Amino acid sequence: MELLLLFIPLLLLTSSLIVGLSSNNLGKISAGILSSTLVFVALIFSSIILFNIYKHEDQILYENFYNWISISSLEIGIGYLIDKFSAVMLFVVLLISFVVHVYSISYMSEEKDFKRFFSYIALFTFSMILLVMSNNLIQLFIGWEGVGLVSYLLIGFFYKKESAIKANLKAFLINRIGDMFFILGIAMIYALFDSFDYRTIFININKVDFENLDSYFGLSYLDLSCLFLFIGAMAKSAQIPLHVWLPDSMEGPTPISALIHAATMVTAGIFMVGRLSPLFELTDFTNSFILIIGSSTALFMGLIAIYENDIKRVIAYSTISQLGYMVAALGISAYTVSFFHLFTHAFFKALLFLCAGSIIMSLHHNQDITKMGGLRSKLPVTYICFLIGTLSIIGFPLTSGFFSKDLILEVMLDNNSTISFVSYNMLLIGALVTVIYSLRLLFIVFHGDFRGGKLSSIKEQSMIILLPLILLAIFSLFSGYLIKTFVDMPIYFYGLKDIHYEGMLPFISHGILSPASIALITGFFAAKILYKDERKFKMLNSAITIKLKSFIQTKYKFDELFIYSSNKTKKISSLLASKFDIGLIDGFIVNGLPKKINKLSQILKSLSSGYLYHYAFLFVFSIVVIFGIILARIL
Amino acid sequence: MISNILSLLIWVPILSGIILYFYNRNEKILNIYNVLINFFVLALSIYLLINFKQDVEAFQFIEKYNWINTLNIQYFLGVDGISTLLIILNTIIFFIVSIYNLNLKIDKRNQYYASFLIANGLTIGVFSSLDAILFYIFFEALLIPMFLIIGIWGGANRIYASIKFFIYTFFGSVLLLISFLYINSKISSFDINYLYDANFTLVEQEWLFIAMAIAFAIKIPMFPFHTWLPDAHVQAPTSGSVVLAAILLKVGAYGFIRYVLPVVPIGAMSLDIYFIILSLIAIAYVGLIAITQNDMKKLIAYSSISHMGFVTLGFFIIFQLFEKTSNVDDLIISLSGSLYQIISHGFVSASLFICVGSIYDRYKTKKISDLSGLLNQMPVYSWFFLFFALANCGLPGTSSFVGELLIIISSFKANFIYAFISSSTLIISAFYSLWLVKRVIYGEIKIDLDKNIDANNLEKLILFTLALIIIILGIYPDFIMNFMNTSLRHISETIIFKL
Amino acid sequence: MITMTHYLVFSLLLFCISIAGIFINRKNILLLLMSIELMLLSVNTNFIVFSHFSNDITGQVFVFFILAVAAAESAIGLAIIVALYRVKNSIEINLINKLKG
Amino acid sequence: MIIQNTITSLFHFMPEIILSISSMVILLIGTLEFLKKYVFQLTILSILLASSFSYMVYPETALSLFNASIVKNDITEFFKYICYFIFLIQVLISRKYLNIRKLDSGEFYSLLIFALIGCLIIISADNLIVLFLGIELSSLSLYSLIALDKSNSLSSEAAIKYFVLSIIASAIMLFGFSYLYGLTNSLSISEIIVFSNTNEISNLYLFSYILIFIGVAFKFAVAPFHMWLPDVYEGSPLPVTNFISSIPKIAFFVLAYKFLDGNNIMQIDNFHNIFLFLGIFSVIVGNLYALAQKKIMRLIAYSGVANSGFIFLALYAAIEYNFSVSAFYVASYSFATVSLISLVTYISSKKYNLVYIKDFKGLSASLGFISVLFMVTLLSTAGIPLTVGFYAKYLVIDSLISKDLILVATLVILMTVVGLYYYLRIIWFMFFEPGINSLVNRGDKLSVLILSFIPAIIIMVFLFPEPIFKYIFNILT
Repeated sequence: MELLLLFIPLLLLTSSLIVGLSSNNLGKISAGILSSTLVFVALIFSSIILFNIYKHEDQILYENFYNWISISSLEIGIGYLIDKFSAVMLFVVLLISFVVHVYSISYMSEEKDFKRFFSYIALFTFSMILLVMSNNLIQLFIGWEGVGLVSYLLIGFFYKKESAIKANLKAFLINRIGDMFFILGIAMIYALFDSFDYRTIFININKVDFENLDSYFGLSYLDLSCLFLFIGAMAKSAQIPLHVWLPDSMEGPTPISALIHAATMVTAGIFMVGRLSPLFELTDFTNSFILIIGSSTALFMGLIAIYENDIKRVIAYSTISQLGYMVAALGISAYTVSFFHLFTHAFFKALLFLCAGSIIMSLHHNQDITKMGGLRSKLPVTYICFLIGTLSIIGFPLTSGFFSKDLILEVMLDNNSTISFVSYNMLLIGALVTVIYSLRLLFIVFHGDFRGGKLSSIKEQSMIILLPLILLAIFSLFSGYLIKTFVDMPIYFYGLKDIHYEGMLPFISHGILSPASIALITGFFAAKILYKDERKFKMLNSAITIKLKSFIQTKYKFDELFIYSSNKTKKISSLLASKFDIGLIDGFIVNGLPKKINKLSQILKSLSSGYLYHYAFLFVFSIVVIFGIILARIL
Repeated sequence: MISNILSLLIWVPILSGIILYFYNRNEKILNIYNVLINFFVLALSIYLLINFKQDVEAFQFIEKYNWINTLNIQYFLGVDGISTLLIILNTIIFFIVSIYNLNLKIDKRNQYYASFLIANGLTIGVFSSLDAILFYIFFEALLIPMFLIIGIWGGANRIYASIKFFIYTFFGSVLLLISFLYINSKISSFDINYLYDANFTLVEQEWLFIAMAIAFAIKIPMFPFHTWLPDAHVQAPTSGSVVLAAILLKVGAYGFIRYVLPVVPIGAMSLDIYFIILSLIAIAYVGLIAITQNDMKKLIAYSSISHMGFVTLGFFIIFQLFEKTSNVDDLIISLSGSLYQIISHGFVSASLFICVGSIYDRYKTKKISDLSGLLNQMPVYSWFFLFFALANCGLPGTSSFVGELLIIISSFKANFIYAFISSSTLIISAFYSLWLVKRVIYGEIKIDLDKNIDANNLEKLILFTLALIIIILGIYPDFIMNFMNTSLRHISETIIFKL
Repeated sequence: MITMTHYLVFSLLLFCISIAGIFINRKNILLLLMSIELMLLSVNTNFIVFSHFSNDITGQVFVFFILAVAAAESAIGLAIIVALYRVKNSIEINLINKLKG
Repeated sequence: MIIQNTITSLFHFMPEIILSISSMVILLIGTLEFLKKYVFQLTILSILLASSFSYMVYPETALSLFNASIVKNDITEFFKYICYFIFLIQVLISRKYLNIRKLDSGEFYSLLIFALIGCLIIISADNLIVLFLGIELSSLSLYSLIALDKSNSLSSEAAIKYFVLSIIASAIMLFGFSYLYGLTNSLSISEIIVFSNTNEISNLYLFSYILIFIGVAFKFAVAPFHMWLPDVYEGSPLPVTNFISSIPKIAFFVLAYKFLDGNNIMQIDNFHNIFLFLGIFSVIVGNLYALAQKKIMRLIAYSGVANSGFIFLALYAAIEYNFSVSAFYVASYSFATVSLISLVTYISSKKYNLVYIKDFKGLSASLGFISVLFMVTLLSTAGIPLTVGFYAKYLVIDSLISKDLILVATLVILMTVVGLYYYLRIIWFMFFEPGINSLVNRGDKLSVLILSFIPAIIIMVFLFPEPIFKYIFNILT
């Protein structure tokens, strides 16, 4: 078992290195197959581990296998902490990764940098696994930064495209903003517990006298540290206002969007909060903060998706919105519920992205949905898969999304507080919005008439593309039935959260009768009328709705905010450089002082005239002065 | 066991350098001779490393002769873990530089090599001398070869830069001399062990601290004494920049840990807040300045200053840490972070300068605005450049992460604000490093040289070695930590004892 | 009664006058030489006074040496003036300021 | 008895006598057409002869000759050897320079040797009359030497300036002598010192000492008595400058030593503070003036002013009669400056007049080795480690600090940082600027060998200073 755990990251690292550094002898296809095989082996290992974890109740694997740093009392290791929570996550990551690997063999086959791509995704999976397995905060951070790095590299995969290299810089920088707070949070935790290990931290959590700790800005110590950690998660999991990088990250190849920007990396923040639940559990302000951020992200980002015309960007905004659901669930300490949504979302969102990839390929890299339409007949398999994904995301009963989203809504309603009630309503409206934008996408892309020229040249992709879709579709349909597993899932040192769940059937019936169904039905008809039948309503052209529409289309000006602040930073930078550094320090002091001295010496030089009688006078004058002083002192 | 190994390390390169200075016939022999000597020194230093006993607190490989009895000056050499590591850093960098220099097309090649060899020996002298005046002599003499390297083989504005470099650092070092002489006038010794045992009053310590700290702060350089560095870097030839960034700045940091903190801790303690503020300014403000530099070397120079801000921050928070936790381990962690940062930055900045130098050799420009899309024309270089840029912004897995992490977590223990400002480097360093990458490496090609100008095998070897070292240091920091641990504990205990 | 002090003050005054002569005179170089002679003579006065009042002959011996040296100095001074006149065609002091700064 | 004493004295005074005779001989054969060309060789011969004789008659104990008017001891002999050595180098280097300018006549060498004899007499004099004669002998010779280049108007201008000012200084010194004589009724320096220890130091004694040391300050060119120095350096022929820059300074240092060693007057604030303030003033003024100079000789002159300031500071620090610091400084400075001027002389003898600093541009391209020598010497003058000049400055600063004058030490050492700039300017002109092609001809090997003597000593003494320190500390404390 332990050995298998060690092998998983090693396999991926090997894959990344072999593919990345190999010479031209290794062909494209064989490189793709090689790395897919390695991921597959890792996947097998992870399923064995998952199986084992579930076979032995309460088994937790916790070990350090490498001592990274040890300076006297400080010990930072690389190790693993595998409980049910991380075992499932491990499995999901590897599964999606494997699927994407296979998918990419075909999708990327035209690319010159095929092997670089595979090296990256293997490296990504490695980092993600490091993050998931970690048993301490530093390893978590290493993985955290690692996935950020690979995301950066992959968004900039097409490095000649100006938009791509802008997007990847933006993504990295915004992630770095999060990382800054994340590391501060880590530092705060370390200062409190003198350790980075989860075990040590969690064991000592009860021994800490929280009352007597310093408070900052009116927040308690723990609140602030968790807030900082959460800000890190906000950047990674694309929460308002640090979400701006995610839509832009769609510049990367589509499989990447599926793997990184939908299924795995962006959920790292959710995972992290879940992992540190014993800490977050104790916070007060931070939890409310999380809740507010999550629910507003869920609602407002969904709204943007309605007006997007780029197929990938629609799905990206939907991802942000769904992440909002997960975060909102974290805010009421329903960690496993959130994790459940993460789990199902990983499948259906990866599915949607891969379908989108398939469509884009078939349409020769056209991503604009206004140039699509009526693809149903030409791409039947893709259509069915996309339909399954859509049903799942809108929470159509009995699909996986139904279970997870309804569970979130229910626990939200069960949580008796004003904030959670407000959030509940926001999430409910969010559900409606989800239905609208998802169905809009479905209708515009697959129904109606094709708007992009001749339809005849379009055909379904090869089996290498389709098989992954089908696999993910199956998971999207059925993964929801594991609801019991997640409700009963204990998190390391946090234990079980008491969730109101009475069994599958009551849950389903209750779910169907809940307000979410109303949202579903309303949304369906609204989408059908607006986007399938394309009816026009006067009401939609009224001043207010147009204003609202244009407001949403500005994406709430968050992008502008970041562009503004980055431009401002540059401006300040050049101002400081020229005025303060070169002007004041260098010009006035460092070079100014010598200049002054030089001037003084020029003045002195001009004073000595060269006349003999001046010399003699100075001579005598100096003697007089000396004697004068001495006489004055003697007398 | 080679006796007098430290003397060999110092004098072999210096004497060979002097010989080389007057030998100017066959270029091939010159090249081979130069590489061989550097390799010999490297091998010798590795021998030193192998024979170094990690768990011994006292100085090792001691050579102690009476040099100038009448002035209490001894020829006193010896190393502890810190200096051993810095010597290794030094010899590796000089060896790499000697290989890199094979590619250069320069005149007065023999003198160029000679200057580097002499600088090599003198730096080892700085790191291994345990007598304050001996240290000072090496410290000061080191200026001469660097002055010549910048002045003779530098860029268009080299004279201004070299003079500024020389006079600025000389200004600092005379203050150092004054302090050493003052100490001597009180305890009649320059021996490091006596210095550690000496006790001064608060006022004395404060003044001594100010004088010595300014000297080393100029060398490191700390804000606001930093303005000589960008000029020197921009004008210096590539190998000169490499040595300047990788070695010379470290001499200042080494001075702090060896001659300032343990000798006048009370003075340092009473004034530490100012130096912490300066370090924080260096980290944030200088990093900010780096963002919009249009000269790649200047950008890296500013980033060096910003990174060295971490080093000094790690040095000066120890007193507040001690006040808060009175745990010697916290001091050691912070100091380890600083020293790790020193070593890591040595390699990272060296690599970056080598990359920039090679770009300059090909495109004859260092201006960012002139370049774009190098990835299309010189992919191998560009990937390495990207890697080093990422290392420069402290990516985990590379060596720079370790130091920054340790310092950030220590600084939080001292004060929230310190940690907050210092961790802003995560954003700022990413901004300047990756924006640089975006503009230079990525995008469409701007100047098409239309021939194969990618790295040749020699350069590939150099870059690969450096990248490998950076990664190894990133994933196996314990190798270095073990070396430093005992020595740092010793120094920390000395400091605490005197407090 | 003329005491030693009177003599000393006299010689001091003589000395001061001669020094003043050097820097007040801005025209003629020969006056310079005369001032110098006067300066040495004031020293001689001093020696003779001391020698006389302390009944010690060595002071007067010194005076002879000073006189001899003064003569040599005048000779060399005149020689330099001649050399100067040759290249400059003038011996005015206020024209001699090529060397300055 | 007296006769025997005189014979012994004459024997021990042989080196000076040899020099006097040979200088007269040189003067004589200089006028003879067929022997004219041997004056140079004869000069060298006489120096070698005198110095080897000086070695032969080296006194085992301190000697007092000619009725205690001349003393010979370790100190005098040490400085005399330095003088011989420096003089030898100066003469060897000057030949070509003089040859080109048609100055290598008999009277030149003769006068130069007379100046040397004067300085040697200053070093060993123990009687005010002898001392005065020594001072005047060297001064008189130098007046004529400076004016020797009759075609050059600067030369006579320098001579007249030096002449007038030097006589004022001599007269002031003599004035001091006269008061001392009146006070102590003695012309013997040792008796004057004994007087200070047996009687309370009166104001007159103080004044006369101040007068004497104003004379010394003039000879050292300590600011504000420095005005003559740059003009003389610039105006006179380089070999003469070379002489003025070093040997008289050594001689006057020994004079100062003799007047101060063991003298209670050193304990008087009003007296020794003069050294301090003149020293500080001189370091500041010298460095500031040097910064603005465009001509190499004026620059060396003003750097000499700054260095003399250091010598005065070292004398100040000698309150406990520890003159080793100042002695070392004087020796080190003399060597360095002789090396500098010799190098300038050597370069100037190649029909290339090195007047302005910008004339140094690209020197390293045509005269690589010479440039290195120049650099070493400049660094020594600036006091950078790896050269003996470092120890010189080090010792001064050290003694100031041990007197708790930390601020003064800091001030003067910061002024050396200012001074570093103009030394570096020469180095950068030599090494960093593009070359001038007119200097392609290689120098003669012998001169280069001779020129490399002093830089070699500068570095060797840096590496192994202990014997020198021991020796100097031994004889001077």
